[in-house]
Amino acid sequence: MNVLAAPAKPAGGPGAAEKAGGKTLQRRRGRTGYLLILPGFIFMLLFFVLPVFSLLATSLYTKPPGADIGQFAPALEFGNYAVVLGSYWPELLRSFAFALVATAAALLIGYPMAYLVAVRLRGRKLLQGILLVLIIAPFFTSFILRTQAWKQILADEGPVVPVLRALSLLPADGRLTATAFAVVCGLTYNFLPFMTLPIYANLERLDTRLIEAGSDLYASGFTTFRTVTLPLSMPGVIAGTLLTFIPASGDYVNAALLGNNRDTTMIGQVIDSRFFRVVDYPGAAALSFILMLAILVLVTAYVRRFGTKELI
Amino acid sequence: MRKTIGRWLVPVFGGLAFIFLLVPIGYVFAFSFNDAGRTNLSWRGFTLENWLNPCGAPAVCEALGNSLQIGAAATVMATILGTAIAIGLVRYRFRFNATANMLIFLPLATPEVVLGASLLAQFLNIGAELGMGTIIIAHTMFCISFVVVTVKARVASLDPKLEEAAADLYASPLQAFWRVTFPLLLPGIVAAALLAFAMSFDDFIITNFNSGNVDTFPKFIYVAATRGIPAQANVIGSAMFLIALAIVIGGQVLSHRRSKLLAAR
Amino acid sequence: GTSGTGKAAQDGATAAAAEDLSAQEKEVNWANWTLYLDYDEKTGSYPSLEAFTKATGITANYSEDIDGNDTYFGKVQAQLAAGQDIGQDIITLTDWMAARLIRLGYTQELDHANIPNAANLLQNLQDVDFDPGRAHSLTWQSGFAGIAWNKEAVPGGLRRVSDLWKPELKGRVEVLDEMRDTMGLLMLEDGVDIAGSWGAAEFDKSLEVLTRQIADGQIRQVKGNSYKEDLISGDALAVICWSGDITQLNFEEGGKWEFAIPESGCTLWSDNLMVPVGSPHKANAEALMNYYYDPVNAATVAAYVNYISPVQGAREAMEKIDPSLVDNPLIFPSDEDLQRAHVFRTLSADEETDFSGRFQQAIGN
Amino acid sequence: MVQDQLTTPPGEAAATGSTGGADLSLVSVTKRFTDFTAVDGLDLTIPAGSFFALLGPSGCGKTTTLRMVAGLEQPTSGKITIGGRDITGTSAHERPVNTVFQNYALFPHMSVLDNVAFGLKRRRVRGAEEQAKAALELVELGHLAARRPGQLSGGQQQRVALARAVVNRPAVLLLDEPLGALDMKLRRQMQVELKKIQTEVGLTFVHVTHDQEEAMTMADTVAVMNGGKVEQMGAPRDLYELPRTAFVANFLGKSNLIAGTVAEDRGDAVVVDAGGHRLAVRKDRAAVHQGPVLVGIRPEKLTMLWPADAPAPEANLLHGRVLDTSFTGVSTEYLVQVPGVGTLGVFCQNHGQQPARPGDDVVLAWDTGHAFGLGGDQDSTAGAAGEDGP
Amino acid sequence: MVQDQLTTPPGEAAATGSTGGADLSLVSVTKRFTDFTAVDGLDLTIPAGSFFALLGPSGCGKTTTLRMVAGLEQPTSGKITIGGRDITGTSAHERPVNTVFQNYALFPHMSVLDNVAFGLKRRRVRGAEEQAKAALELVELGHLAARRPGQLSGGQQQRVALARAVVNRPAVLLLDEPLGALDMKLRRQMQVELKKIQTEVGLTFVHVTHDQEEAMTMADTVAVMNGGKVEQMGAPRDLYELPRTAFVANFLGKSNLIAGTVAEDRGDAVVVDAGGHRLAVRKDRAAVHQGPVLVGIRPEKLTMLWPADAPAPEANLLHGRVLDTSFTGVSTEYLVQVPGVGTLGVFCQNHGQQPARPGDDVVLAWDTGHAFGLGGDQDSTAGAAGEDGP
Ligand SMILES: Nc1ncnc2c1ncn2[C@@H]1O[C@H](COP(=O)(O)OP(=O)(O)OP(=O)(O)O)[C@@H](O)[C@H]1O
Ligand SMILES: Nc1ncnc2c1ncn2[C@@H]1O[C@H](COP(=O)(O)OP(=O)(O)OP(=O)(O)O)[C@@H](O)[C@H]1O
Ligand SMILES: NCCCCNCCCN
Ligand SMILES: [Mg+2]
Ligand SMILES: [Mg+2]
Repeated sequence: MNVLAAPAKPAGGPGAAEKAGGKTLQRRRGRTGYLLILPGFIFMLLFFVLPVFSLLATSLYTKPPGADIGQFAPALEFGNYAVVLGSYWPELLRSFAFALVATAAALLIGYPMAYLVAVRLRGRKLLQGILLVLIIAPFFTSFILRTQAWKQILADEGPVVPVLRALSLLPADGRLTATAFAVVCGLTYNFLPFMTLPIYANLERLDTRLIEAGSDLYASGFTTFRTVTLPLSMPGVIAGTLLTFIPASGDYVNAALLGNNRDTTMIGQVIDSRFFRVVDYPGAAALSFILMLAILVLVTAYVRRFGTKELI
Repeated sequence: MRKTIGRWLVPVFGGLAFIFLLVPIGYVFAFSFNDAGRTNLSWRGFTLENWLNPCGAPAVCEALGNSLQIGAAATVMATILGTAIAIGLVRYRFRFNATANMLIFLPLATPEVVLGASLLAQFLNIGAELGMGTIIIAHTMFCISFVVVTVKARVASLDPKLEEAAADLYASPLQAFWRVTFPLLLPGIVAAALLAFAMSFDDFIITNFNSGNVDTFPKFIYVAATRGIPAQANVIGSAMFLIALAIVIGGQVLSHRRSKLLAAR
Repeated sequence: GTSGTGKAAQDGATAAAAEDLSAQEKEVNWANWTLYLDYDEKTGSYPSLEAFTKATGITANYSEDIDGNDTYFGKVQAQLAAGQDIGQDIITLTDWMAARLIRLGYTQELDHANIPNAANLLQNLQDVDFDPGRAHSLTWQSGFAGIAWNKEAVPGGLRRVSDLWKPELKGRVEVLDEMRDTMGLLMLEDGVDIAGSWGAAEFDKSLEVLTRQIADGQIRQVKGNSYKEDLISGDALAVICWSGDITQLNFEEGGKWEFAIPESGCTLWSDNLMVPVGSPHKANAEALMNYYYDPVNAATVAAYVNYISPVQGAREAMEKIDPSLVDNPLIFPSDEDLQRAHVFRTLSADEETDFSGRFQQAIGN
Repeated sequence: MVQDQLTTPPGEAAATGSTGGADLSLVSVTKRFTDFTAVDGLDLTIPAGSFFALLGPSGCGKTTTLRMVAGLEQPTSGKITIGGRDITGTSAHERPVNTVFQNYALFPHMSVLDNVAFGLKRRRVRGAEEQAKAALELVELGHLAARRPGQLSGGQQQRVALARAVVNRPAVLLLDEPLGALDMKLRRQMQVELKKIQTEVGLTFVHVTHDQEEAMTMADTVAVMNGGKVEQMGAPRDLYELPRTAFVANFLGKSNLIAGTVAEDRGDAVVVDAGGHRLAVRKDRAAVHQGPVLVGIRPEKLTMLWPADAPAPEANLLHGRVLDTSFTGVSTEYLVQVPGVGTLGVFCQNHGQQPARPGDDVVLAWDTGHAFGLGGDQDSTAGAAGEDGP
Repeated sequence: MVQDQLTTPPGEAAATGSTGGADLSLVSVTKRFTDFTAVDGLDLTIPAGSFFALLGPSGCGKTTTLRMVAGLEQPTSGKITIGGRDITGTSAHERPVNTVFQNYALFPHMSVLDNVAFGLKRRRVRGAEEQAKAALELVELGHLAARRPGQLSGGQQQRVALARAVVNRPAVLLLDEPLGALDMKLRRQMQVELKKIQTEVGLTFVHVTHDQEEAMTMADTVAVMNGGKVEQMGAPRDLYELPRTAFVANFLGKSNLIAGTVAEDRGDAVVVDAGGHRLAVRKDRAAVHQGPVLVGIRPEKLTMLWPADAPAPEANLLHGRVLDTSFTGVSTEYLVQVPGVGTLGVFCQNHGQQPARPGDDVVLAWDTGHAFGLGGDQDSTAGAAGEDGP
């Protein structure tokens, strides 16, 4: 399974690779190309680009004096941005902080999983297949059911907290749910497949002979990992971190189910409540836009820094 | 000594990661056998009742049915549109190549709340009735990018010489596509479709914005979580997991067997 | 943009209601709060509803979709504004929210000819300012918001709202995301007459208490009706909650909790049945309302949910159903209790936006 | 669309091996890529039924030429005809041409049999399976018909690719370095089979290769390409014995090219002065008869003698000293330093003679009839090993 | 961990080219995979500073042997020592051994310079960059230090791989078919450079190749492996001139092996009767002196004469008829059918003689000193072309 495979460049074998790479990979011009991409792009235009523009328009609306709940007038009220940013920058920062920690945790957990399946179990097709399915199959249990299960497992009266308390790993009145810790755990857990799959897809094509070359050149196991395996799997790592970080920073379900109302509120929750509870469409739209721009800026900087144009 | 640690570190750590991944699913599975009341929070005794009567909480099955329909429709649409884009982008040159790639990447870089909210704004603007249709459109939209990314990798690794060989062997462009290109892309397309279905089936946030009064399985559970998730939801969650597992493992075993048989001949 | 919603809302008032298909489609869909209708755990069904179906031939689909007024409004607002069918023929929302819906034209006008029993509506509920003549709404139940606690964990019980801030309850307290109830109780504790003419200053003072308790981690979460789940799981030991819920919980989960009206008083509210604008089953909805305005049926519900019935004659009917409940102060509150119960004053649209915005921000939304 | 002859049942043709190919001709064909002319006004006529080899350094335009014939690339200008019919504008699947690709390009998702039957089925030939089976038997792979290409060895894959092309009885069969990836042993074996099939089936083969020995042993006609043009074309032995340019002399085998100036005209020969040595070249073997000239002589045509055994000083006799020797089994290669001329290579078949050692003084002699003369204005290393190297 | 000598500054060593290698020896090394014995009780001693070539058909265990020396595979039993020190149990990164992998295995994410400096940096050698630069100069790639491997040609990559290994001054340098993927021209060129580097640097080279000519021109010692065992080992010329088994005779170049029975003992030679022909073999060149025997004679050692020119009937003279000829440039190969004996191959260097044609009757003669005798119980085609084919 080649899920989320970010195409890796061939490692540059001699002759053969050059030949394959030369004129044969030339791209054609022509009508067929347009016919192929047009339907999809029209769809994306209608249901992604246009909506984003209407969101942009909405974010500049004003509430005319005396208007009732949910009634706004088209305008160019850039002040909306200042207002929501002024009130909600902490949630924005927190979202990024949580997403960052969750991404790091998912990387720490997902990389060994991917490595185990892709490299250590190479050649053992059946076992590889089963483990790969186990990585995606949680999607079918429903994200919320699993999060709810975590909530129960980590509840104050659940199986884990009393044990931790007894072991003094948690203070007597300590708890796991309704904490930032729980929210980050939930994010880590729920986006783990998005981290693992691209790394797997990359490591699967890792030429293990390069690892051997590393050890042949006096690099110990860990050094080989650090200097050879990891750098080579960077495209996968970058794809994985992006696919984890982006949805995690916009998520609100984990914070809603596993968080409290104090130090776990994420920007997604705010956007949701601005839309649905406060019925402040311009504010919600402005916040959405700020979130999108912030992510784009972060992602661009990140991709520039670690270089990979595979995804974009 | 250090070598042994190194040898075992990855399997042990990776194994723990898998356990982490599976614990809540185990919990869901276990509580599908709970003799639950209106809430399914505490263990009240073992029963098979929920499994024998999975539609005992009728809304669950209805929501599941919706989710399956939506998943199927969105998967088909996203897979067709996305595969076409992937082939087009890899094999053809366009003047606006960079823009096209950006257009595929942007939805991936947009948080779900934003996608959901903007699409909702759009639907309201054009007065579309929220329901199955709008959910399917929304799901198709966010699945396309994943399909493109997945299939693109496959197309890129496909040797264009094979298509040339087909043309050389009297296959018209259409025949070359169906007989050579498509079957070779199929594993990538299947993987993409599987992923698309999984993501559609599991989506809550975007769905919540655009679903109107149609319940999907995740949405049902999110709402039910406020009043008590019926044990039947656990049954369905577990069953879906097991079915997905069985299908893919079954496929794996079959192809494994077949390749063994072929090799043996 | 989303102005469409606003525009549609304005048009909505004049927009023709959906065509009534009640005659062909013998069904009615009803969205309600959890713990708000008699429930038989053994069969998993709602007995009074089944009786309704038997009596009228109309199938009732009951869903406990409403966790809070704001969340539910958010969920359906867009469709209501567009005049679309939200899949519900009756929705059950609190006075102030009912006021908003009616004002925005999101509801259909009731045909009282179809609801002869509406005459049984208690006198003091008949002419409310948000719906003169009850053209769009009928009260479902009324109740108090007070405090409740887990009897094992808090053996001494709680008497005042400020008892919730005891150190031993740290992190185990939950309050409602319903601004009027949570803020109402806090303001009452601060000595404000919530029905009277208070202003932003008073609101802010109590909001600060809330903010501090959330910030200190005293309050675990701010929730809608789903606080019920946390009481059961044990995550919450003390809550601001709605009166009847606790009785039902005790009935279903074994007597662990106790409800009280705080010393400084409690809020009094009513929830109202309304037919949303896109509903194609208005006549069926009216039949259902009529059914529950029959005093006997009203008493049957009240006997289970333990909320204040708005139906004249329910008390008499209760005598026959369960005489022990005739004196239940939650169902038939004493004058003394009613004295301590206050209705949160009506807010102007601007106040509404302002206060609710700040409340949401305080509770971390 | 497809030529008539393609629809004659190939089964019979295979049995009789007599369909034969068709004349392929390219008339001033040019292919320009954006900024590069890969093929430059190429004229080429390949008679029906012949085995034609196209040789040339990497990048000289061999593949491009083949791709234009196959219809996978359109010429920028010029005309391509097969059996007299202009096919320039037609697309690949309409041409009576098949290709055996360098990497075989077998369809990995089909069985070997389906691969071979592919072309027949596209043309809706009846009995495709049977013909495909027969073609597999021809390449002795009948027993592997059910396998996937991935389960075959390189040599087997090559034969499948061949069968897949041959089964269609194309007018012209193009082979683009199909043996390039094989090790030498397998390669020699494949050469034999390829030649056998060509003889049996009698198609027109156009074979691109980097391997001169391969070209020379297999082909009826060899063309040496350089920079998008044909430098020389003819029977292998003619090209080898009498190259017309330094490039061909160096590219096809090794040559010692000695620069000099024509000093004397002897009527049927010229005598060249090279660093004081006098070398005779027959006029019919010399491209120029005056001025600067390159005298060429193949290493195997040189006889190495001990000075004592050398004949009296005369033309075609060079005294030198052995610099290096290397034993390759069949023969030994000597590098001999000749003052005033440079280093010459000499091959001596290992017949048991006493080998010379580095430092030994030797005399090199050759028959005048073996030398050849080239225009002296050329780079004497053109086409030599390393010229197109890294 | 790493041997002392590895820490002597390689910069100096490179300048003087005098560090030298270390004796590598394998003592009854066996490697069994689950169900297959890839290397079977191998004994091998490779003297320090020598260029050792390991030859053998595909799958005979060459790579496995090298991998065990490098520490990438653990032997099932047996011992490996370098310079007398047992390294059997140590892991790859602790061994004073470097490998030039067949596919080069260059790190694609590092510059050429970083690739070359990798090993030095791992051992925290000071001045790693400078040494790496020097090594790159050695392979004449100094100007490409900043490139990525993907931007190099195959030949350049090969040289980087070589520099990356050589720069570490390993006791032993393993080369696993590093030239396998190159075309012949480039290959010959690389061979020269490889040999030059080995001579300059003086390490112990163990070179695995499929190409006998390569092995013979480059190595001091050649070992021919077959089925996990060494069949014969020695100087290239010795192995070629006097193979001890049919396998070696066929695998190293071509051989005509004629089956017969010893008919007569002449003291210093035996006379073999083969299909009625009498063939003499010197006793010191015969593995057996009685009973069934294979008489071997290399194609280039055969002289082909017109019957008229043949000497009087005597031993070592066979009459036959030419079946086929093929011109390869330098020489022509004839297949001659000899009644009672079979088909023999003959190479004739193209000296300008009148070539025989198929159908001509010819006489083959050879010097008794060139024939060799092998035990007659062997398969005379063992190791011949095609034996390990598809
Ligand atoms: N699509 C293209 N665009 C630009 N230049 C091209 C293209 N295809 C081929 N070329 C150039 O045309 C020249 C001829 O290429 P061609 O493939 O025909 O060479 P070749 O003789 O087959 O070489 P080789 O022996 O290496 O296969 C080369 O210099 C190549 O770089
Ligand atoms: N991991 C393994 N498991 C089982 N068998 C193996 C393994 N590695 C190698 N073999 C077998 O061991 C034998 C020797 O393999 P090896 O790679 O050493 O051959 P080689 O001489 O290098 O061949 P080549 O010239 O083709 O590279 C082969 O038959 C191979 O199939
Ligand atoms: N369980 C039924 C609770 C009903 C609560 N209604 C909301 C009142 C808000 N003031
Ligand atoms: Mg080519
Ligand atoms: Mg090998």
